[in-house]
Amino acid sequence: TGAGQIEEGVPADLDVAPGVTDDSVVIGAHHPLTGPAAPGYLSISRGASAVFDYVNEQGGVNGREIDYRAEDDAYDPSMTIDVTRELVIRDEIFAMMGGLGTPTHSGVIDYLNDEGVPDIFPSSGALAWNNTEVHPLTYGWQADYTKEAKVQGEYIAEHFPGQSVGYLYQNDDVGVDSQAGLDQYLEDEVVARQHYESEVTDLSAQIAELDRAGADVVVCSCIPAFTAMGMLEASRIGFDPQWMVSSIGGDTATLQGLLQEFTSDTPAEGTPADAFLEDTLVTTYLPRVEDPEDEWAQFFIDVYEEYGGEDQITNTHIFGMSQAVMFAQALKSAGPDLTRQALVDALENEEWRGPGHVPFASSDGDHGGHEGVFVVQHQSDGTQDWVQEARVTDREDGPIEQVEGFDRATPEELEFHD
Amino acid sequence: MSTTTGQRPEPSTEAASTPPPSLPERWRALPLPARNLLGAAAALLAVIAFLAVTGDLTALRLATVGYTFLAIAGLQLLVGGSGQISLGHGAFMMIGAYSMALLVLHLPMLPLATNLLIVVAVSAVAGIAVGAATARLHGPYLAGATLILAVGLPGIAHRYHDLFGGSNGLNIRTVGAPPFLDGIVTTSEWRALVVWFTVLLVLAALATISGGRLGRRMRAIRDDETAAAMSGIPVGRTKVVAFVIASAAGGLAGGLQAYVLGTVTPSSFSLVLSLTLIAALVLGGIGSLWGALWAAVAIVYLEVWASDLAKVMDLDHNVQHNLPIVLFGVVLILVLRFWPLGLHGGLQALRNRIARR
Amino acid sequence: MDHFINLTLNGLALGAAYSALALSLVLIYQATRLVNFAQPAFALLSVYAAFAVTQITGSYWLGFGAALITGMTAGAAAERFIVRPIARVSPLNGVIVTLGMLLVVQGAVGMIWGNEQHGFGYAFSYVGRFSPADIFAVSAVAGVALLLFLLYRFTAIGLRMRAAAHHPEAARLSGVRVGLMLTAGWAIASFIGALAGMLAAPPFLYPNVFDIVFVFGITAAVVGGLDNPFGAILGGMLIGLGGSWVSGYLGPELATLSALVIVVVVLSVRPDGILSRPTARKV
Amino acid sequence: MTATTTGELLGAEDITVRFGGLTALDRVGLHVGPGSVVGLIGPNGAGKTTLFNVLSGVLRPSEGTLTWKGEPAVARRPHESARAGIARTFQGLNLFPKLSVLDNVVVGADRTARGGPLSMLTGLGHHHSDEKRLRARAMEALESFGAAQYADRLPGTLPYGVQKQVALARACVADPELLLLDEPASGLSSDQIDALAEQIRTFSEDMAVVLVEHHMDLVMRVCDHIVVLNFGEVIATGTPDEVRNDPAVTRAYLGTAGNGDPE
Amino acid sequence: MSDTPLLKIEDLTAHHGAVCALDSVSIDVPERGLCAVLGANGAGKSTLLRTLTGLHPATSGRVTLDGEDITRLPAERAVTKGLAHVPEGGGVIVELTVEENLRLGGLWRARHDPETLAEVLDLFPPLVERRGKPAATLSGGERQMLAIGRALMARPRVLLLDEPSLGLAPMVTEQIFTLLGDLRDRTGLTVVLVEQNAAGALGVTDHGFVLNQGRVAAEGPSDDLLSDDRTRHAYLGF
Ligand SMILES: Nc1ncnc2c1ncn2[C@@H]1O[C@H](COP(=O)(O)OP(=O)(O)OP(=O)(O)O)[C@@H](O)[C@H]1O
Ligand SMILES: Nc1ncnc2c1ncn2[C@@H]1O[C@H](COP(=O)(O)OP(=O)(O)OP(=O)(O)O)[C@@H](O)[C@H]1O
Ligand SMILES: [Mg+2]
Ligand SMILES: [Mg+2]
Repeated sequence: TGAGQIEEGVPADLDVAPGVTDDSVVIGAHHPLTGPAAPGYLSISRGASAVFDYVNEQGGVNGREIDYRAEDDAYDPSMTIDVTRELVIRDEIFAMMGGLGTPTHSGVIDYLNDEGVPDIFPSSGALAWNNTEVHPLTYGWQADYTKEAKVQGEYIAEHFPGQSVGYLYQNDDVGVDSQAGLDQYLEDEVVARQHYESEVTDLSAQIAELDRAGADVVVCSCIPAFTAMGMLEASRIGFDPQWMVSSIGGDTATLQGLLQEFTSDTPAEGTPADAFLEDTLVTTYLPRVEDPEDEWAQFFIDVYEEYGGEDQITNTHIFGMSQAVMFAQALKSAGPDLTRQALVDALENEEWRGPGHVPFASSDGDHGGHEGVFVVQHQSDGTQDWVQEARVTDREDGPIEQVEGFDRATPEELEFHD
Repeated sequence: MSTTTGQRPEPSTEAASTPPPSLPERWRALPLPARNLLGAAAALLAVIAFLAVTGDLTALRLATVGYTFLAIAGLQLLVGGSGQISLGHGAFMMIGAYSMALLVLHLPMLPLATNLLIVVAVSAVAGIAVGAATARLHGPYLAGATLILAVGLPGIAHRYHDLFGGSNGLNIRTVGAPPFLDGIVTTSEWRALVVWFTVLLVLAALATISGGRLGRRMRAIRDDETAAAMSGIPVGRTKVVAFVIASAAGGLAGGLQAYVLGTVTPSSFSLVLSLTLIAALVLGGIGSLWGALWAAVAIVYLEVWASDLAKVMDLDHNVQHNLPIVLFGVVLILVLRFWPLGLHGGLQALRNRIARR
Repeated sequence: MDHFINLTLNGLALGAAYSALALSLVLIYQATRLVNFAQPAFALLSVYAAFAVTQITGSYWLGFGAALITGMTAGAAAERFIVRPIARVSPLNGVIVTLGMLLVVQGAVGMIWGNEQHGFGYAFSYVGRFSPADIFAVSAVAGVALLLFLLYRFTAIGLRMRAAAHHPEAARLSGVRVGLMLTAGWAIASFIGALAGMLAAPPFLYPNVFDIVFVFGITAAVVGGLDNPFGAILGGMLIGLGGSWVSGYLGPELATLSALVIVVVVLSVRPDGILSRPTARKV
Repeated sequence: MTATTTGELLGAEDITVRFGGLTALDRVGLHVGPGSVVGLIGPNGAGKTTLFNVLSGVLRPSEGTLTWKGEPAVARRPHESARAGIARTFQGLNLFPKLSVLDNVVVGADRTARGGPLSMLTGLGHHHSDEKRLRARAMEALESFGAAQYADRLPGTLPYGVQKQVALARACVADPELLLLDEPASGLSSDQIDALAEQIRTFSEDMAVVLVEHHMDLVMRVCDHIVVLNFGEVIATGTPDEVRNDPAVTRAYLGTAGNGDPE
Repeated sequence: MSDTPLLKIEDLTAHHGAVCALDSVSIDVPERGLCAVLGANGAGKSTLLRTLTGLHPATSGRVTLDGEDITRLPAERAVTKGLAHVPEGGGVIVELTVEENLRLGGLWRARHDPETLAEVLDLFPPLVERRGKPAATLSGGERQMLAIGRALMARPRVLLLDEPSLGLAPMVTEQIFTLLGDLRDRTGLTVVLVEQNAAGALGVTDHGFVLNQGRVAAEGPSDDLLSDDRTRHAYLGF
């Protein structure tokens, strides 16, 4: 028989509860905690960890403390496989929560599904996660890149009609999926498409080309470091476009921290950090630290203050914290007789009411996670204005619709701990 | 696996020595390949026994040790044998891994053995190209050129996104254990067996090469190119052959890795991998295939043990995450400081000291 | 044409950083015959020291000084206490132990300052196509190369250092304190390494910030010829320019490949780098 | 010169080698017949080693022709020369420092192995018998050069004189047709030099020898024919007696020590 | 010997691993002495010189120079005490130019010493044209000249020569031997000469020591050794 000819396997038994005792439940995750990819992603597991500590402090979920184990895979897929196996076989995790990265998570998604380990909320916006036929136990989290890009494209087309647009994107599925959405609205306005490789930390050629092509608006489908680098590079050559940044790179708090450190205390005649970010548009679906009016944002800031590390909370922390809250919520709904089947049932039937600002899909053959995004604009004083309410769409060429009647619960209302 | 590649003048100390004096003699009288194959068969039995008493997680790690061992053994022949220092061995693993993945994806009907043979052929061809381009280079120049090879090659995977899948790479699924073994061995155990069978077979070949005439030619070139040439050894060709053997072994190791892990991405074949391979080689002990084995074990298990240790110690996040890296570095420094011939040399010295008591 | 000029200027600016690292490698190589993988480690340590000092004192230049001193001390200490006893056994062991130090320092930096990114500024304004910061980088590198060239070629101490590196025994018989010279060589080279780090780190600082820059640095040193500081600069500029042009015209994913191509082309014509001397007589 | 081109083993004509501005060899000719012992002498830096390098293929001459058994051989690389039957020792010995003494000599015998590339790669075919034979042969050579008891040592730990014997054994073990000896007697004591003279005479029964040497008594004793180089040019050739009495040679090279031993 | 020796070696013992290469060697070298150390291959001659300058550690015993104990003096200090050593095979630094090699020899004394440099170059004309060339390009004999020249650049009180005639043309050897006598007479140089060429060495020295398996097997005025058939046959082989 050929090495690549596989028969269908038998579905795994879900009426089991490994890692669950009367007073604890073990869950795992893989994150880059060291190595070149660690900066920028490290905060996610820190945030999640803080929320779980908070939850445990409140008495846990259905009487069980959550034992959250985030393992380091250094963003190397071969290590992801090793740590995932270790989590599943040795630590006997009940579920995987928030495994990070497309290349990394792709390597274990089959394994997790084969072994019957619920694969909840992978931290990546790849379209691949939402494929209930092949991966029934995988539940997506992030608004997928195409949906997000469609909203961005529509916004730009509406608010900057006739202006030239340039794309700056990471050369992987982020770039591919984003362009698929953007092009639906901006195809004719695009004057430059520039990409970067995350291994090469230099954007000078790309920004110079965007400038030369005369892009008035630059859509940046980048991770935070490259967003910041792009902005610095642009200011270096006196290029001042309207920036539109996706949620993955739109952690303005992180960006501001970076730019602050960059400009302070140097002889370089600097621009204040807020000036770099001024007017920048960001699409996102989660609460933001810049929005302390928001109950969830306030809640997260308080929790991190109490249970987090020394570092300053950013929107990346909130990413992990929101995951943790929603996971805990599902666990709560699964009831005291916890099995994997119970968790899956809870996910399929859950009525999601936040912390995200958009509806969340985890049922009916749609495991797409957050279904849309809203748009904020960074102000020179460091605050952010909502410039467009949340909108949802599909990942094909369907219409974009305003979110109606999404009833968001407050942290007190939401039942995610005892 | 019992042959060492020089360094010490006495080239072989057989591991299994038994009291009746005729037995070692008869053993020695066997041709080299026969001895090495018998050794490999014995080692395979040991692996099977080990698999029988351990679980699935160990099976995966054992498979990892297996292909890493193979990659380092190839490097051993190149660096320890012919004296060419390559910092780009990961590049060949990458070539092998991608070949494997592409074969499984596009020609799923080919059996695994065929795939492995093709992988060897492809990486050997790559080895010829690289070896021929670098045959005139010495020392740090060769090191620099191979280093940039390891860093540059992933660029191709990004460039030809459609074929190689860009930074997300390729995911493959391969068949597990044959039906008649259902319920006896798990998929992981089966994979580990396939890996070790292949690795030991190739290792027997490598041991034969390095213990025989070709190995001696390489060591002569390593020591003095001109004198080697004046003994009738074609220097350039032999260096290329060393490169080809090493790259074929590296490529095969990569192919096995793809088979075991089912995923191939550029970020698995980073600079760090190439540097780790050569560092581990020296750590294990240059000049001996045993050294390659210790090196592989060290690569796989140091990391695991260190992160377990870090977890037990309940440290600050930053400290905990970075502890494995620091520990690997510290072990490397300490071993080289006190056992200049690496773990193998150190273990041998220990054994000698115990034997003398 | 405009695009070409842009790319060229970018390439030169990048090249300055590569040159600086290449220079520090060449210097260590001249002083010890070792390719020093710990170079980025010392650079990293130095730059983090600068970061810390700048945060405390608020002065960039105090940080700058701290970086240079840290680099120098770290290099000297590493040579004296770690590398010397090991490299004596075999040069390859010496190279590998520098790799070990790189791991230790990267990890230690992560332990102390975390693996998160920090912003890290330039010495002078970075604004402009060839900005004051770039000019500073290029002139600092060129000036240092010249000084060191003079030191190595024309002074007694330079002669001692080279003798110690090439043939310790003969050097000792001529009264050269070999150990001291090796330590001095490492101190100087790590000083340059720290300088290179300060030039190459911005805008961001994190434990792996020098990985790729360092690879390009080695490549540059090899292309230029490990025995010649000017070779390091030439090599750095070639790699910088090549990378920038390829990146701009063909795509950034090929930037590293362009360095590979440069290495292969140059070394196949001149196996010991562009500015190397004729190869030594063997018999 | 043994100018008979017929039956000549090695012929070099008009060999010129330049290093930058320096002409190390200037239209030098050398002819070696089978079984003859040719001495090549001259002051330090005269170009003797350089000529050896040309003859053995280590160095490509800037100009000139080389023939081997009447065939042109100018672009031959060192291993090709070796396979054709030229062996040499080096002024700096160039033993393989990390190979045992025995292995050093086995490498020298490598070209007598019968197995091809495939046997080397797989260890099959002639490999096993080759290995046994090469070792036996190397051991024999070591014995005949009196170094058998050092077979397992590393060359660096041996006294210089023993190392020289190992180097000789490595060169002779494969029965070359032409043996190029670069200062084999330097560092040897007088009785060792006597023994060496004996050895060279034995060699010349089976092979031709070209000898570069500063020990005049040895040269005068064993050579049939002598070529004298000075500043890259041949300044005299002839029998030992002719050369010894050539005033140009005395002036350029021998000095008062001209009449034999430096004693 | 009448007056107190300049270089006094007492019971010097040294090992290479388990091999005892020097076994209680005692040798006195008077000021202005020209002294030959002879012996078969492996007798320990090179080890003796290397132990004197500290390149090889002494296991036991004592070496004094002009009354000062230099047994454990590090090798780099030897030259500052006036001890210059031309090691076996020369030890030329092939990566440096000829002139740099020479300058290196004189570095410990003064920055610039054009006179000595000129003298040395005078002695070895082949080196003059090659001053600026890397020493790697030199022929074997030229390298040996360079090594001796470098030692002379140090203007030593005691010159230790390990087989200086290695690879040198007979005329040059003769010239160097003559030079040693000259220097002794002009500058008061003391010489320890290790040679295989026993007859030649005894011809120019005034005292000789014969080593055999690490021990002093015979010693005496050079002329006596030359004419003593028993020692000659037993140890010197001519
Ligand atoms: N690669 C080279 N580059 C420059 N000059 C060289 C090179 N090789 C040899 N020479 C010069 O050519 C001349 C001849 O050198 P060669 O080694 O042939 O001398 P030789 O006759 O063997 O002398 P010796 O008796 O001292 O060994 C010498 O002056 C040497 O400096
Ligand atoms: N590095 C070493 N390791 C082991 N043994 C050594 C080493 N160097 C020298 N020996 C041994 O020490 C003894 C003395 O050697 P040494 O070199 O001093 O002799 P020598 O008299 O100079 O001989 P030669 O005339 O050949 O130069 C010899 O038996 C030699 O084998
Ligand atoms: Mg010569
Ligand atoms: Mg000696």
